Order: sequence, then structure tokens, then C-alpha cells
Amino acid sequence: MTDLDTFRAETRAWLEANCPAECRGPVESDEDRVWGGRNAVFPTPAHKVWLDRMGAKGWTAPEWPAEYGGGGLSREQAKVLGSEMRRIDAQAPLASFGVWMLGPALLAFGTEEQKQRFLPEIVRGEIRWCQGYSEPGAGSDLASIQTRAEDRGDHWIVNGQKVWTSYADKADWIFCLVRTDPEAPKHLGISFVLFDMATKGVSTRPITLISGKSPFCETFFDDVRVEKANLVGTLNRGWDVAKHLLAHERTMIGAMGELGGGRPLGQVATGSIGMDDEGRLDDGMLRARIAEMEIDAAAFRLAMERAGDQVKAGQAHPAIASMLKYYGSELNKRRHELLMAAGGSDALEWEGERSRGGKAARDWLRTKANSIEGGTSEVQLNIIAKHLLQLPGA
Amino acid sequence: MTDLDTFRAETRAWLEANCPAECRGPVESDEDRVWGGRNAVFPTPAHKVWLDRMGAKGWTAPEWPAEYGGGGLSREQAKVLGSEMRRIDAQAPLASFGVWMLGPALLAFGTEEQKQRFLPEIVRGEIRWCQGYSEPGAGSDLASIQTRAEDRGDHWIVNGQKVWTSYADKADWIFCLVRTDPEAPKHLGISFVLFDMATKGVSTRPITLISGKSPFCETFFDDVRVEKANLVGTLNRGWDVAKHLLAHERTMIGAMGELGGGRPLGQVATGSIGMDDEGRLDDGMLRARIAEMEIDAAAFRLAMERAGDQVKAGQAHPAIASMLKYYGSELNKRRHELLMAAGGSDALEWEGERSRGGKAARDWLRTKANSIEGGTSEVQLNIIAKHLLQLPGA
Amino acid sequence: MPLILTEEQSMLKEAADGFLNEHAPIAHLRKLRDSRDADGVSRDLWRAFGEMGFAGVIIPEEHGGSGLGAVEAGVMAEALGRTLTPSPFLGSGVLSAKVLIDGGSGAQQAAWLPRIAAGEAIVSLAVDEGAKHAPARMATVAQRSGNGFKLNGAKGFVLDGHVADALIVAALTENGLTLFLVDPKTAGVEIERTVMVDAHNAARVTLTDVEVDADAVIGSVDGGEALLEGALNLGRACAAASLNGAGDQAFQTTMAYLRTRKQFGKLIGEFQALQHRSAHLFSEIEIARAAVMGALTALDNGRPDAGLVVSVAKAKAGRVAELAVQEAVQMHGGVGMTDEYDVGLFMKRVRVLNELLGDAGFHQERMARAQGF
Amino acid sequence: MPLILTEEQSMLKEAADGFLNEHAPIAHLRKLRDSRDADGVSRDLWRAFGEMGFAGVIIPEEHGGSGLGAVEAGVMAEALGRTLTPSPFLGSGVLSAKVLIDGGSGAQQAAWLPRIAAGEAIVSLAVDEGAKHAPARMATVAQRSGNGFKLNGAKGFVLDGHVADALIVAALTENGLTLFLVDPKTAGVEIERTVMVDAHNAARVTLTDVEVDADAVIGSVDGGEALLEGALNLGRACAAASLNGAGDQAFQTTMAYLRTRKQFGKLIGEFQALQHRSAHLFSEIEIARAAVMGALTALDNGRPDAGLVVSVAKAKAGRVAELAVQEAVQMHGGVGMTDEYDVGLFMKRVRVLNELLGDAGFHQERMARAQGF
Repeated sequence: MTDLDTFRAETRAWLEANCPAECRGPVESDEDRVWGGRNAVFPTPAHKVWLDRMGAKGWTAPEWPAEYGGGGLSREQAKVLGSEMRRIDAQAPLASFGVWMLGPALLAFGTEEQKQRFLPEIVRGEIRWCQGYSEPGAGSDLASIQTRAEDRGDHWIVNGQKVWTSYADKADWIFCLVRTDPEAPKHLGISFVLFDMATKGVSTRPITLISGKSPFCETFFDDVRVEKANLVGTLNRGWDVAKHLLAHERTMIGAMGELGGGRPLGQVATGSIGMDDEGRLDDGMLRARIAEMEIDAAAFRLAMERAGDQVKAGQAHPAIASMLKYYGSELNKRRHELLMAAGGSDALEWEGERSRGGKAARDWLRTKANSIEGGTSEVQLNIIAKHLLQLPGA
Repeated sequence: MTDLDTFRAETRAWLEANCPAECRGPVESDEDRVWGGRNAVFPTPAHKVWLDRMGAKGWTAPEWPAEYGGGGLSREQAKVLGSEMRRIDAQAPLASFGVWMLGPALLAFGTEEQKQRFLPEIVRGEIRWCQGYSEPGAGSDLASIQTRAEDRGDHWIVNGQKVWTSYADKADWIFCLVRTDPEAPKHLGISFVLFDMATKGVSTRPITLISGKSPFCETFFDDVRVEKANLVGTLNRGWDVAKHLLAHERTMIGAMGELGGGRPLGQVATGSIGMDDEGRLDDGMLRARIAEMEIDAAAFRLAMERAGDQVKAGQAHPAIASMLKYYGSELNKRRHELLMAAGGSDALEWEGERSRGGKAARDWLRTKANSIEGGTSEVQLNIIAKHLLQLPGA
Repeated sequence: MPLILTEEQSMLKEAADGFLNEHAPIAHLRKLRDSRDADGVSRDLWRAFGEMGFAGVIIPEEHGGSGLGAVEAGVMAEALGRTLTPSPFLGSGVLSAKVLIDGGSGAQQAAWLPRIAAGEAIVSLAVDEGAKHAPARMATVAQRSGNGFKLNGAKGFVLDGHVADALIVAALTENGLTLFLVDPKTAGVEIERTVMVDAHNAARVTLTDVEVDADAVIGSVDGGEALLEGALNLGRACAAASLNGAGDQAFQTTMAYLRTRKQFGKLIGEFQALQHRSAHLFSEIEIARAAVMGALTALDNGRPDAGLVVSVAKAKAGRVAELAVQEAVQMHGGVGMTDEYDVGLFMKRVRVLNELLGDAGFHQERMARAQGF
Repeated sequence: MPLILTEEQSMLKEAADGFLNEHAPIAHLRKLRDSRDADGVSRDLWRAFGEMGFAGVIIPEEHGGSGLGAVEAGVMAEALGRTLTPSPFLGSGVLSAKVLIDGGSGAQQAAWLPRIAAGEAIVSLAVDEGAKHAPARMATVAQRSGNGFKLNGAKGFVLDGHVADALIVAALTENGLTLFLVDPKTAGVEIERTVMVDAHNAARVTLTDVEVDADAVIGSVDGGEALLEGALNLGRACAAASLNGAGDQAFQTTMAYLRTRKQFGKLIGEFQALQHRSAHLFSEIEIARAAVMGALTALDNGRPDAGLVVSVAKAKAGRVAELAVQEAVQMHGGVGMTDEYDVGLFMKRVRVLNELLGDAGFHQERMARAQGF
């Protein structure tokens, strides 16, 4: 028995013993996710138990070093943990921008004090983070942000406005790009800072999306005091931290094409439209489009797998994340267009139980943001043209 | 009986009496076309008779003024002539860049002497013209041509090279863009001149295309003498003449999507692949693509018709020709991709009788030039963005 | 007939655009939606349509209408697409009116056509049953019963069905299909409003042993197929016109945005990638416009292949409008995703219009069958 | 198995690319084509393939091959796609070799596998009959006759059939499909070389009362379907690898052109519209590469759904390579249309590879059936 086999056996046993029944099975909606934080909301009390147990083992961030509260697992062990969790259909104990985004950036750029202070709280789901990047005037041109941090010795005074801040109204802390040198060329002069959303002068306002509900907010800073100790990385070099973090976000959103999951398209369509005498979907034109989509989706899943293998083998080009983000989000949009066609007029309903509150339509509309958030498709294509194709002037 | 009815009756009678039997029915290939010129080649002696008769009436250029040898017909009469010719499947008596391209430019920009001298010859098919625009270094950037015309008082001495000169090796005269002012910004300083291809210093070399055969040549000018009397339009303003003429060419190439004609795609496919028990093409995936194509093709035909109606009503934007050229050529390429798919392995043959010398494959390859010649698709899109959408910097 | 508007038709277009921009711009839709209006459609506006002569555009003059044709109906439909105005126009003024004009008895016409033309009555046509438009696969039946018929079945996607003063129900009879004029208050008729993604309205109608008299039949018993097909084709062409209106309006809004929004120190309209996509989309919109004009003209000319041209128009306009709204949201970026901006409303409306009366696939299928492959 | 090449596989790739670039670059294809070579393929090069261990890459070592797997066969096929080299590799070294390895008797294997591995023999698999690949709809029949069988039928698109030393013919027998090893010199066998658009080779084979002994059967009578399917799936995956090679090479050539060609005073690679199209195409090529690697790996792992992954790869690689060559010609502009430039040759080869062993539509159909819709 190899070490990995032993680890698998132990993990399996621990999961069987510790994962509550309520925390097994698919997560039906965003509301059923556990985001943690000071005002954490749990779908059931068992979900709190599950988070506490996993957090104590550091398995909410399996590959982070144990000294910062992480699981301290190797990549292989983490894969085993993942597959064992899938085996029993265990839900993720925690959804967290702290784990997905800030943590990796702190591990790469944070001071020892920052890691000691912030990472364990993230692992245990005690503090919920949000991301303050986009601004109304900036959009894709992230580096042109205007939120200003004025130097006041040991602290800054921050004034400005962010937009598309996911769950800003529910977050405890924010990681945020601010302009610390208004004179410098635009990519320089930006710093990456952390502060408490309860600080005086911070306010938020939710944004309604076309899909009806939205995790997004506008966030306003009015003379907000930010301690200089909470600067991550070098002063005026926050752009490096942001880029590092964006790469993580891209892979995550790109993967939605795969993870968007749910029932296979063909099944949805035959369920809604029926079959002809030869057992084919009784809409030849839609059938062809679904088949083409499924070929692309299967190929994309293989590309995701291959990218993982490349990372493992140290052969991955960092800009491949842009490619996967671009492709995955376009694919997911196409998939939902086809789901709408498969659902026909039933899928057009916006309210009521039959349509589960217009789920198909709302999900479809939500996917339209995939190719905008985390860097638009156009930005990804620019990155590919420049970094992977070396096209001039890109 | 209206005048138009009378005209129709007379035309019908004249055509019945004067169109030889050999000149009725489809034109099977480029070789069966009559191009006229000093060394004119006729598929049958009857084709010469047909050209002479139509030329004498000016009906090779029905709407040109009678004083220059044209038919002098109104737009309505010309339509009647066209429909009566189609009624008896009469072939066009003459294929001619003189009629299609140079003539309209001369009518708009030529001097009275030039019209008197060149137009009647064109109408009668006595002189075959070719077009000297593109150069090896220029491509889409037509205005950057380098062929130089040095001023020698009453004439120029022309040196340079043209490329993509259709039928240069068979043409008698050329209409040609040359740089008459090397100091001027590039759109200025170009002049539109005419000269005899038999002039000393003119030589040509055919270009082989991927489709195997090609009407195109490279054309070389080595100290070629060109009379100043043969300048069309204003000195250094040849670009205006060229633009006028390009608009004509674009409409012509765009129309190929419609005129490419031949058997309907669905028919070709069922002939090659067969039908299923329900009378549908026995390849559901190809069937969907063909159906989508036929929708687009039918819509495009209506757009061509509408554009004609707009011209007639004086409502046409000149850049609409770019739109039709772009759309028509992309459509024609798609059509031939589907024809290849419908033909399967049979359509891949390159030689021999069964495939009529690889006709399907050669036609398919030939269409790839549609979106390059007469201004690339990219150039058309630029024109649309600038002139129809008023996008900044376009 | 040339594929461009006559002077009279252009005047109608101006009148319609002007009226809607003033009295029922997108704010009108938002108000009905956000106030959760019980009807989801304004009866007052419908009456105003009657006064303007819009409601009865295809209704003969002797019944109080304008006696115009398909092109004029398309002009109205396109205008409604531009302003996203919820209106009984398509359901009552086109589909139902067309059934009654072509097949209604003198009494039926006299009872309903003038009231539709005046914008006083809403008459809904109930055809669809499953998730997809498939009139050839109907399951609703009408059995002879006494002097009349007994109807059983379930209909969906019935435009304005929840506020209808009368329903026209398509049902199978012994040897074909028959259309019935049904009072929604008849016993056995159940109507459920379905709030749609575009905040326009439709209903599900369940018919359980619904008894109607023989004079409820429109046209002849078993002879409803051609009658229905005629109305559907006009409706499809008008839906295509609405798609063009909505798609083009989203496109125009986007072009305006490209000319003013800055990113990376440039107007985003300066980026060639966006220019080319815009130019391509412009081309598609022009092609779709020609297709719709061709279909409406073919209907007015009574061309035998008009149904096929209608399919070309509906399929093409649908796909093009879909592309237009997708590009609109994408090119607007984040703000395009907000409910505050209008582009999302266009996306929603286009989705519904695409599904209505047969999506692009349905019409491609018709094309394939007609061409024998 | 991870979806990246092992060190050994990377070495094979380098060896294959190096050898082909030196001994059989595109100039080799042009020479065979322009000299109107009677065979259209070089026997000498095939023998050199034998010496290098390329010809018998999948043939077991005991028969003189390298005993490697699908991934290695794919590496070879991709390399051949890059240089457009006409070679019996796919027909003999993959398709026929696979049939013989999986189903051949000891005598059949001994007779042919070592000679294929040595690049001495060409063995062609004859499956297709109509214009499209449709092995499930075979019409060629083999009737019992004396001690053996009598074959009747017509085959097309038989790779290298005109220079084959042996044919493997698929035919219907009483209760299934059977594969026969047929000497092309047998009475009743007529072979016509078909010169293809890509200057590669295939043949039409007519079988009229062709008599073969019972020992001509490969595997069992009526048991040929699985045997054939196994070979076809490997062949499809390799054809997909060749498509990737050809498509990617055309793409690389185009990117080099974009970096050097000037228009309107700029490098054309600076135009954002071309940048975005290039970046999109790059993404597609990466996705297709993963699909092919996935298919080859699935075959090596003997996954039960390997055939489906193969269909994903063949369909995806086909469509992507098609886009790659279309963009290559368009972005090259006029010179891309000339025979003198290579991009047209890539377009031609991709067209043939797309049709070979099932086009994208064929494989989409398999996907739809497998997913039950």
C-alpha cells in the first residue's frame, strides 16, 4: 500500500464519519452555498458542523501550508481528497473569495504577519472577503482606476467608488486596488490594500442584473482610513498582485463551462420536445446544434484536464488561463442558448413554481456576464494575441 | 398596349429571329464565354454572328447612350430585354471588363473624344480590356501602388509591375492606375490611364492558382510609352475614378453568391447521399447546415433585389455595395464548402471524366478568392464601419 | 412591388414610431413590469391604437379598419419591436383579425372586427400546446356534441390570453382541423396568466369539456388548416418584423455607445475588432430587413410560395436579432448586464419573439421540406 | 495517463518532425505531383519509414515493429500532417496493421506485419462505398462458394489502393460483416487510381465474382464488425491528429506572415480584427489538440467509451483545421490563392482528411446517438 493509498483510506473513513447527511448531494442554488463570515448563514445547522470540521483540518484550503491553517496536502493528496468527496457527493464546506482569490495572492505577496493574521481566518470561514477592482469609468481597462488613497503617514485616506463588487453588502473585509501615486503612468501607481468593510465611510448598494437577482454591488468610499500595514506587496506595484489574482479568477470562470453541468442538453431537449420514430430528438435542426455543442463541450473538458496536467508537469504557459476563460465562458453562453431553445415556451416563464421562479431564463441571462466578468472575452483575446501569439502591437 | 409592351413584343420577335440555337442554353464553363477582342475566340461560328448582331443594336450595353454605340434603352426597357433573353435562355453575347467596368467609368469621367473612341469598340466587342490595379506590395492597400509614370511632355514613361491582372495575356488594352506624383500623399498622386497592351515594354506572365487554372497574370511595364490623351479624369485624381469603378466590381462579385447558381444544394446532397424513410436527406447534420445556408441565400437574394430597388428609387447608400460584396462572397464560399461536403469523396477527385476534371473541387477552391479580389472582406468591413456606421477612427 | 416602403407606408412608419416614442416608450414597459400590473398590458393604450388606426391596420374599412396589407402590419410590428411595447397588436390585430377576416361569418366579423379595430376588444388565438410551436401536431380535440362541439385540451403561449374577450381555439375534428370562437367565461375554460421573461404576456388555457354551439365554428368544420396557416404566416412575418425592430434598436443603441464610451484611452468604437463585428452585424441586419420586406410583400402579392418566404424571414430575422442582442450586451460590458440599461430588455424580448410561431429551426425545417431534402 | 506526451513520445515526435522536414518536406509532395508520378507516393520513403521504425510503430516487436500505442501513432500522423507527406502510413501502418494485429491469423500476421513494419508492403483497407463514409450501410457481399467466398461490390476512397500489395475488403456475409485479405491480382479485381485534390492517393476497387479461399478471412466469419470498428477508431484518431498537424502548421505559417507583412503602413498583425481572429483560432487549435490527445489516450487505456472520444476528436479537429486553412488563405490574401504558396496545399489536404473515415457530421451523429437524442 502506497502512502497515497493509505491517505485515501484514511480520508474516506474520515469523510464517511464526519460529513453530515445534509451536506451530501447537489447544491441546488446559490442560496444553499456556505460563504462563512461574521454573519454566516447556514442552510442547516449540519452545514455549520461540516464547515467547522473541515476548517479545523484545513481542508477548505487543502494545499495551503499547515502553518497558516491550511491542509498542507500535496497536489496528489488534494486530488484524492477531491475524488473522495465526489464519491460521497459531499458539498464544498465553504465558498470563499478568500480561498479562491485573496489567499493565493497573500501566499505569493503577503508579509509573514499578513499570512499569519488573515489566512487561518479564511480557512475557517470566519471572515468573508470581497474584491474591489472595477470602477464605473474603468471597465475592461482595469488599470485606469481612479479611487485615490492619500498618504497620511501611517495610514491612507481612501475616496472613490467601486462597481461589480460581488457580495460587498455581505462581506466583512475587502481586498482593493487604489491609486497611491496619481502622477505615475497608469499601470504603476496602483496599490493592493486590505480593509474592514465596517470601517467608517464604507457603504454599498446592490445592483439589479437582467437576470433579476445579483450578487453585485456598487461600493462607495468616503474618507475611509486604511492602515499601511494592510498593504499587500510593494507600494505602487499592486498591479502585479492583481494580475496574479486575475489569472486565478479566469481559470475559475472558464471552468464554469464544464461545471455549469446539470442535465445533458440532449436529455433536456428530448424531455421537452420528444423523439421521432427512430429515437432521435424530434427537431432535426436543434439536434444538429446540440450535437455540435456536445462535441465542443467534451473537447473543452479534455482541454481543462490537459491544462491541469500541463500545470503539474510545469509546462503551462500562464496565458493559457485566458484561453480557457475565453473558451469556457463562450461555451457556457452557447449551452444556455441551446437550453432555452430546448425548453421552448416553457423556459420563457419568469415566475411561478412550474418554472422554479424562471430558473432556466434567469440562468441563461446570468451566463451573459461570463464573458464580461473577470476580464472580457475581448481582453482575453488581446492577451492571447500578445502573450501566446506574439503579434505586433498587441 | 403600353410602349413597354410594344417594346417587349418587338424584342421578343427580334430575339427569336436573331439568337442562333447554339447561343441558347446554359454557359457550362468559362471557356464557353465570348470575350471578344482582336484575337476573339468563339465556341461556334454562331457565337460570332450573335455578338455581331447584338453589338450592332448596342444591346451588349443596353443602357449606354446610342451615340456611343450603346442600346440607348431606359432602365425598364433594359429589364424587359433581360427577361426576354432569359425567356429563351439566350446566352450573354459578350463578357467584357470594358462593358462592366471601364465603360461606366468613361461615361462618368471620360472626355468626349475618349467616349467616342473607346465606347463603340467595347460595345461591339472589338477591343478586350484588362484592369491594372493591384501590385505585389500593395494588396488591400490599393492606394500604395508604386508603378511610376514619368512626365515626358506629351506622354509618360511607365515602369512597374501589376499583379492579379485578369486575362492580361489575352487583353488588347489596359486601364491602369499609375503614380504620377511620387511626392503627394498616397491617395493623391495617382492617375487613371489607358494604353495598348501591344505597346513596347509590356509583358505578362500567368499565375497558377490553387484551383489549378487561373485568369490572372503578373504584368510588367518596362519603359512603356503612354499618351497623355489617354488620361481619364483629372491628373493625380485617378483614385476617384478607381473608387467609382470598384463599386461596380463589388456589386458584380457579390452577386456571384446569387449567380453561382447551379443545382440547389439539397438536390446535390440527396443525389449523392440519399434520403431516409421520411424523405429527408440521410445525413441529419449536413441537412441542418444546408437548410441554414438556404435561408441565408434566399435572404441574400432578397437583399440584392432590394438594393436594386433602392438604387432605382435613389435611396441607395454607395457603401451598400461593400456590404453586398462582403456578404455575397462569404456566402458563396460557404455554399461551396457545403457542396464539397455533399459530394463527399466523389467531390475530392481532381482529374478524369467522372469528376469533369475535378470541377467541384476546383470551383470550391476558386471561391476562396471571392473574399480577396475586388477588395478583401476586411476592407469591406472597414468601409462599412466608416461610411455606414460612422465609427470613430474607422 | 419593390422591396422598399411607399410614401404612404413611410408615413405610417413615422406615425407609429412617433406615437410609440411619445406614448409607449420602454419606460411604459418598465412601469407595467415594476408595478406588477395585473394585466401587464394597457387597455388605454390599446384604445389609443384604435383611435390612431393602428389596431385595425389590416381590418377592412367596412369593419372600421384601415384596410391595409401585410407590409403595413409589418411596419407596425417593427415599431413595436423598437419600443418593446406590450400590445395586443400581434395577437388580436394580426393573428385573430386575420382569421376572422378570411374565415369569419358575417355575424362573427360584425361582432369582433370593429371592436378590434377600435382597440376595444382583445381576441387571442390559441394554437400551441407543447413547448415548441408545432401546429401540425395538435392534440386538442373537438367532438360533436348535440348541436355543437365539446372541446378538450390544453393550450399554451396564448398571447394576451389572460385578458382576452374572446378566444379562437384550434382543435382537431373528425377529418381535419377546425377553429372555434370561444367565450373565455364558458364553463370548463381555465386561464392562467404566464409572466414571461420579457414582461410581455401570455397565458395557458385549459379546456375541459367546454361546450360550444355550431355557430362557434370559424370557416368550415375540418377546413381550419388553411385558414390557420394564413393567419400564422402573417403573424410570423410580423413577428419577424418585430425581431428586426428590436434587433436594430439594440444595434443602434450599441453603435451610439461605441461612439462615446472610452477604454484604454480610446473610444471603444475605434477598436477594429469591434468595428468588424459591428460591420458584420450591420450586414446581417440589412439582409434580415430585406427578407422580412420580401415576406410581407409576398403575402400582399398572394404569391403561392409566400409561406416559404415567410419562413426565410422568420428564421433569418430571428438569428440576426439574437446576434444583435448578444453583441449589444457584450459590447456594453458590465452595464449591459444591469437591469437599469435597456439592452437586457431587448435580449429578453428577442428570445420570446424567436420562440413565437416557430423558431429558426422550425422554419429551416420548412425550408428543407419545401426543397425536398 | 496525463494528456501530455511522455519524454519518449516527445523524442519520437522530434525524430518524426526532423526526418520529415529533411527527407519529405512539402517539396516532396510538390515533386510527386508536378512530375505526375505514376504511384503518387514514394516506395523509397516508405522503406525509410521502415528503417526509422515509423512504419511499424503500432506493430508488435515480434513482428518487427516498435510495439507502441495509439499516442505514438498519433504523433506520427500529426507529423505527416505538418509536412503533407503522402505516405502509406495511415492506410497500411495504422488501419490495415490494426486489423491484422487484432484479428489476423498467425499466418496472416507473419506474412504481412513484418513487411509493413519494414516499409516493404502496402496493404489497403477497402471500406467505403458511397460518397460518404458509412460502414453501417455496406452493400459489398461475400457469398459462400465452394471452399471459400465470392465477392461482389465496389469500393472507393481506398487509401493507396492502386499500389497495394494486398487489400483488406469488408463485405457482408450471412449474419454479419467479414473482412477478407484479397490479392489485388485476383481475377475480377479492378483498380482505378483516383488522383485527389490534395495530390494524395486513393483508388476505386471493383470486385466482380472475386473468388477467395476460406483462409482469406481475417478473424471470424460474421465477426468483422468489432474488428473493423477497432481499426477505424484508431484510424479516425490518427486522421484527427493529421488534421491538427496540418491545421496548426497552416496557422503557424499565417502567424509568421502577420508578423512580417505590411499593409497601410502597418504590420498586418497589428490589426486588432486579425489579432482577435487569430487568438480565437489559437484557442480552437488548443482545444482540438486536447481532444485528439484525449482520444488517443482513451484508445491506449482501452476505455469502453473510447469510440465516442474518438468521434469528439475527429469532429472537433476537422472543424478546427477547416477554420485554420480558411483563415490562412484569407489572411494571406492574394498570394494565399496561388499555387506557389503552401497554404492552398494545406486547405486541400484538410478537406480530404475531413472526409476520410467520417466527417464532422458523421461523428456528431455518433455523439447524438450515444447520448440518446
